[in-house]
Amino acid sequence: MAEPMKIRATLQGDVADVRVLMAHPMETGQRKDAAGKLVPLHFIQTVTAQLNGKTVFTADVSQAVSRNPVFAFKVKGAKVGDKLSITWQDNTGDKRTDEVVIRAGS
Amino acid sequence: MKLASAGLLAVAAALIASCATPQRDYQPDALAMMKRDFHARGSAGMDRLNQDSVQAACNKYKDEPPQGVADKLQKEQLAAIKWPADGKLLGDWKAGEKIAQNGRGMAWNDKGGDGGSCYNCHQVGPRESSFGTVGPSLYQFAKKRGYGADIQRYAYGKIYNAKAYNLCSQMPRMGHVGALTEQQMKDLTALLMDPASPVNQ
Amino acid sequence: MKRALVLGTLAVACAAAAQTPDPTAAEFDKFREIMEQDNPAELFEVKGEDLWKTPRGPKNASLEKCDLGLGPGVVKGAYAQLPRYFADIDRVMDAEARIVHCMITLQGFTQAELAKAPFSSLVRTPEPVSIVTYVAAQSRGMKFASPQNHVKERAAYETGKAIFFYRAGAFDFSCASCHGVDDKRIRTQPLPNFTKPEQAIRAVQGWPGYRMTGGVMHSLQWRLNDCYRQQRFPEPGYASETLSALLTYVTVNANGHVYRGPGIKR
Amino acid sequence: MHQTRRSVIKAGGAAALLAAFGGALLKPGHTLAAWNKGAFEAKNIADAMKSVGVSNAEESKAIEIRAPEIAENGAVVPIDITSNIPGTTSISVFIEKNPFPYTGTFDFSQGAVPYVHLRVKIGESSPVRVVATAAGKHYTTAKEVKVTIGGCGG
Repeated sequence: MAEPMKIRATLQGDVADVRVLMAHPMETGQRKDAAGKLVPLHFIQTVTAQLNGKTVFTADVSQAVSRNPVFAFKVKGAKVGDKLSITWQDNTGDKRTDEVVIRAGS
Repeated sequence: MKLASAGLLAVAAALIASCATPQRDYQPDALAMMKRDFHARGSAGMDRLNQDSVQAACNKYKDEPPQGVADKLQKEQLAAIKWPADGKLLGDWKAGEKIAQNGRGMAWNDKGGDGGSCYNCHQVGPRESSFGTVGPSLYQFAKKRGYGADIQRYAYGKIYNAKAYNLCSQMPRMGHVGALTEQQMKDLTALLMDPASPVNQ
Repeated sequence: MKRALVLGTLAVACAAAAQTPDPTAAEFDKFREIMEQDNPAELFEVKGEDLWKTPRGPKNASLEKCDLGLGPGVVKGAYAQLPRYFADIDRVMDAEARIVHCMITLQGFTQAELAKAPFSSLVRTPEPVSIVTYVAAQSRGMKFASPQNHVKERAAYETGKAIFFYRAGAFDFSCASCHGVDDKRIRTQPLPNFTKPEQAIRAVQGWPGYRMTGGVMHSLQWRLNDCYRQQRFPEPGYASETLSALLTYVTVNANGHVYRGPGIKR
Repeated sequence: MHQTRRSVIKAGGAAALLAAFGGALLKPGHTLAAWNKGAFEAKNIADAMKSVGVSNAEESKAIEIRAPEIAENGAVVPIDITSNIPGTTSISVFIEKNPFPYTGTFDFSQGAVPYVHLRVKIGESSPVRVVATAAGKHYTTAKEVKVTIGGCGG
């Protein structure tokens, strides 16, 4: 089962700085396991971020994204308390959504 | 009174002396603990925790053995080197470069000897920039020292058993422990000694 | 082959770099810092916290009564004060050894099952690794203060030191062969001198660490195990007293330096 | 990062919640069908760009790529991309020497700034080419990343 993401969303001025860590193997399909068998392709293909229900950022990516992916992006006009949800979906159809509230930056 | 205070002073002096003297040797404790806690794995048996005469001397004297001890043991190590029966010390430097690059051998998952691990610690050929600095640079080894038979013999011998030349050298004894074959050591010697080797350009 | 080509093109730049302060290392450090800001180690920290708090094992207990040295259940600051002496088992333990001890005594796991495959692979992160990552994170920003009060703590330091300098094995190596002198490197990897306080911190800083190679989380238990593999020694027991003694030696040498929390490693 | 811990731990609940109306939430953005298989499977950058619909991209200094000159480990190469071209709506990344150069496209809307940070695998030293799209026009720049330890061996 997909494990939780770790999302940090802090407001700097009126820009929300969003940084996401995802637990995913991002298998390239070229790696062999201990028994010498190829490990099948298994990678996140799409990422969607919504601020208060409106899509602000999307990513379509390949297996070249590193294992346990990290993404960061910025949204202007966000406010403390706004809801940010992030969803990823991989090539096997597995998906995961996590939601946080935007916090005041330090 | 005088006597008593003198006695006290003596006791105090003895106490101070005992504080100042080096603490007891913990090496036996260390070895006993390791022998209890380690286990054999793959090619690495528990016998590898035992010290041979060279290791024992270097451990005992913290890598600085007295001249007499060093001379005696170095002589023994030198005498144990098996020189190639055909008298030829130079193999193929190209094969030598591959052996120098290869850092495998003698660890748990390794079957036996394999590589020489040379680049881990030494600069060797000029084209490899990823080299260690634990040992001296070997670049232009023969160009600087000469291509003569004595230098060839030193190079082969040093690879075979570094401890025959410097008892507590950090360099492994590649031939002595069977990490490299005679042919591999000849190839490495060629890498260092062949005028055509990139090492000597 | 590819690697050789790449290295070929780099040779000129790096040959120059070898003499002067190393710009490659500086470049690595700069981006290492960037990567530390968002370190996948945090995913394991979260997992470890969950494992710490959830009742598990044959005894269906959580680890919240585990005494890491500052009293049962106190996690904050505990990692920076380990290894230390524990009267209940009459020995000095490092963080992971203590966690394993708690998993055995509180939760009913066995040493044998925990020691069977104790290191992370691409398909599995052993539970103690995540837990030690969580525990370590709770000492972020604190100074290392591994105590030397108890007689056994002092003995562990001295024994650890003797283990550190003990030369044996197929290649005549000791820990000190690589980590006992200044300014050396293996290939391009700098080798800190752990016998000196200002460099000893590098033995423990960044561990537990998220390793870019393979993308797995590793603890100091793994690091020391891999040192002994490369040292061509037999294998040290997982969570053994030998490793606690070694960790006592290097951590005490690093005492007073600030721990930055779980890190990211090459 | 610490203040979000609670939200992460509770995420199990959030996931269950989303399972209920997750489909609806996903809809406004991407669906699996939108993922450009042809482009992602292209084996050279020219084919990949064609499949993405990029042509006549104009070289631009207004795109900033921050990436290491020499990557410590090709398995994890951090890249920061900022487009200073007004009206940028998407950024695409191509790693020329990778077996499949097209690495991804990032779309920005509703106030999102044309900036993205990602970490990628780079198999051997390669230019990292970035294409920014603004008002239907394409702009591009590239930065060379040297790799001594490849990132595709696992």
